[in-house]
Amino acid sequence: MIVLPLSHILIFSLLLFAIGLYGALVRRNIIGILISIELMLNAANVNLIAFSKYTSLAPETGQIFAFFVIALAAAAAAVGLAIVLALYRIRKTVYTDEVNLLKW
Amino acid sequence: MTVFGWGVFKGMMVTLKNFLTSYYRKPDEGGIFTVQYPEEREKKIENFRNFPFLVYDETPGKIRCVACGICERECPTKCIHIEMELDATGKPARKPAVFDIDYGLCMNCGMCEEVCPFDSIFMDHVFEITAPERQTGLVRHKDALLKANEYFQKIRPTLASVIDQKRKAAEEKKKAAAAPQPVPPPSTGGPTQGAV
Amino acid sequence: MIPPMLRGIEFNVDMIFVTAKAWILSLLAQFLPAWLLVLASIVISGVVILCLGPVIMMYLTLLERKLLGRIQNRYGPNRVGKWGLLQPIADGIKMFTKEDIVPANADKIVHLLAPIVIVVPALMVFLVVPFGERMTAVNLNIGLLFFIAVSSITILPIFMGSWASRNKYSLLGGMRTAAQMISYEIPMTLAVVPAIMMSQSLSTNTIVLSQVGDYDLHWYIFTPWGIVGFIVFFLCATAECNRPPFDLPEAESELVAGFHTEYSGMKFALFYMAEYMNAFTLCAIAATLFLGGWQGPFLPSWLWFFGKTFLLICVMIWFRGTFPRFRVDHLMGFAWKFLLPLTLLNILLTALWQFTSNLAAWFWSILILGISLWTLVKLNRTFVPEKRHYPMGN
Amino acid sequence: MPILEMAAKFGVYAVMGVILIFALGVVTLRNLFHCALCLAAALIGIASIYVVLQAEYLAGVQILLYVGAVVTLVIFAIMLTEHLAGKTVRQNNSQSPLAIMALLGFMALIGTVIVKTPWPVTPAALASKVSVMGLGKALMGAYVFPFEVISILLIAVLVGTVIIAKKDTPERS
Repeated sequence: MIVLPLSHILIFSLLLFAIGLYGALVRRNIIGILISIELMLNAANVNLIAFSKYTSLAPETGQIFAFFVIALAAAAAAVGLAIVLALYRIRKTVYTDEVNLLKW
Repeated sequence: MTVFGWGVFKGMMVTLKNFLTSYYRKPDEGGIFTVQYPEEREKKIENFRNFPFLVYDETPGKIRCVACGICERECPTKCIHIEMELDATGKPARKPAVFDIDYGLCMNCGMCEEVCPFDSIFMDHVFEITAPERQTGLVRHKDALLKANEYFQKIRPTLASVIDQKRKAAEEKKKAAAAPQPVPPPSTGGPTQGAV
Repeated sequence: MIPPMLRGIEFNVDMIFVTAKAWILSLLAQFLPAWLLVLASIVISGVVILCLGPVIMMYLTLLERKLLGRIQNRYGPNRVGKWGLLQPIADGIKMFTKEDIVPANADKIVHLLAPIVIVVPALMVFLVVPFGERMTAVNLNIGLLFFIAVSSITILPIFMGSWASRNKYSLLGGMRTAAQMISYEIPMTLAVVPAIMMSQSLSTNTIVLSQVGDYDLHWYIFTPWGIVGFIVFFLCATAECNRPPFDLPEAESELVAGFHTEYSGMKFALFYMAEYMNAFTLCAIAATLFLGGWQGPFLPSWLWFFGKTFLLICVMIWFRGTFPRFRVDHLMGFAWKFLLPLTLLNILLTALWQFTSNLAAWFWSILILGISLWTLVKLNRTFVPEKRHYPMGN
Repeated sequence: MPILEMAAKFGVYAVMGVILIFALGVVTLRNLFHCALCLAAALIGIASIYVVLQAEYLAGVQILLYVGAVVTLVIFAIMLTEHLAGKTVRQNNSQSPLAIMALLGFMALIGTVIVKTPWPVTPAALASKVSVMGLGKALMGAYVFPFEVISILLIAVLVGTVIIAKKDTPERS
């Protein structure tokens, strides 16, 4: 049974979150942004599980929260990509800075 | 009322029946009729035709072919090449000097056998023919094509017997025509003389 | 003196492989430190699976060609080896020596990665399959979830293969395969739920153990929900490994070879191997879930397991010999509009089955099943376009 | 078996490193398809981290849902929108240096918080094992309300996605 110090896992998830955030801020392609958001959500999940494992709260809470996060992330990805498809059909582009007019 | 899935079930039963019967049924009533070629051989069918060959009666010298060239003209793939033999005086000797068939080109159609008026060329049963080189290796010259009448009777008994009777009858008729009038001068028999 | 590993295992044919492994471990125990022994046992199981997988795949191809031949009234391959037994080895050599063509503007890395990534899940699934009593490679208590999760990964390499070969046919094939596999994965997962509900656990071993009973009448297939679950699971299994009648994505007549059009030689062999190993593991899991895994009266347990799986594989081959191919919309319609509602109803049936007595349960469950099948068939009445009349007369 | 322990711990750190590399790949690669594949690899890595933290059930769900479904969805979207023209397009907009600096500050802040605070790690919690049965009971017991709300939300999302993405062909008469 491998026991890691809690702070190591938290740093790992922080790094993961930072990479995801960097991707969301910097990327021009909408699908790229969506993927980075998935990464950020996963970093949050790792945190949830780490805390539920190490601290003495009811152990299942972390995992159940993680389930809901996964379900919501899937829902968000589905709607996000539907919007991207609709946008691509109308504007033939998926790059954020080309879609800056409020009315088209 | 079509029960859902009934067609599927019937289809499966057909293949299952076919699968099971293939083990014990005999070849001709629904079983497996595959012939394992090199080990087992298909039973010989008389009229199976493959590359042509020339027939001679007793000795290779008495070849039936008179080099008339009809088969050469009729051959669709033009794979027969004949040259008439000239005797000492330069007159055609009604014998082929050169008779080549390019087995590489021949498509076993059997036209030469049908058009030959002198029953001298027939289709063989030998089909396993190989040659080291494609263009020239498969050309058969006269001596390779010649086969005895006995061989012809062996591979195609019915046809051979019909032809032999016909030739024997022609033989008697010619002998009868020639024998009773020894008196008249031989010149009248000139044109039929070549019909042998 | 029996070495510690061997104590507690009765020596009979059933335990032959378990004793073999324990004996090897006891041999190694003399000169290996304790912790290395743990690794050694993992390595042994791993090596067995790594050998078992490809060998099973090779002889599945031969079995398929033999049975198909017999269905179509001809012998299968019988030239190489006694009854064609060396044919798979000949195929293997052919596959290795064939030239490995990579299309010009293909995406080199992903083109290379796709076959590798498709074989890994195919092999990983072997971990969870219970080959016999105490012969599961890894006794995970989330065995079935591991199986479903790993078999859902196979969609990715199919995308990689089709996208990387930059070829319209493979892209079309890839999209169709992915759509088919996703839409058949859901009924398959839901068809598994009744077995989990009844055996109260996800681990494949406990599922098999919960089907123990006198005269083996306790197999799950001998219950109304078991029959429906088994049929749905088996149909989805054939669809999941792209075998006819659901083999539209790699239909030779339409899409050349679907997503593995641009593959040749060793890479194509890997795709081919992954497909057959998927077929084997899906049949094995179907046998475990519904046909009582290694349960059986006299023969050793692993013989029962391989017999049942062999039987299911023959049924898959039988499908191939019988059925024409599904059309795309029928394929999808069948999964979403027929199998999915059926499995949901099946879960309801198992729930009710648990609480009522045996006899009455049979009666009303068959009643419900009959009504639901009838309504589903009515709902799925295929849309028949009105008769087209030609102006020039027919 | 101390060696096994130490080797396993080293293995976990290695896996974490690999995940971070794949995550960087997701963010920086030019070809979007490669990004999606790196995402899949990172997610499988994270599933293995869950196994290390003894959340096997969640690892299975993560692989099934994320790698099986969400990444496939993303790849479908990429295939439908990415025209194969290989035009080299600037992947990142101009604010990347600014973003990096902001991120470094953010990481430094959170990092110090993580390292400094004494987390209430109790050995009892480490020993407690979450069984799948326990999860089921909790989901059906204390968390049954969010469970139902999530299912309603997912159905709403299902319908919404189809309507947004459906090509609005003019209704045939």
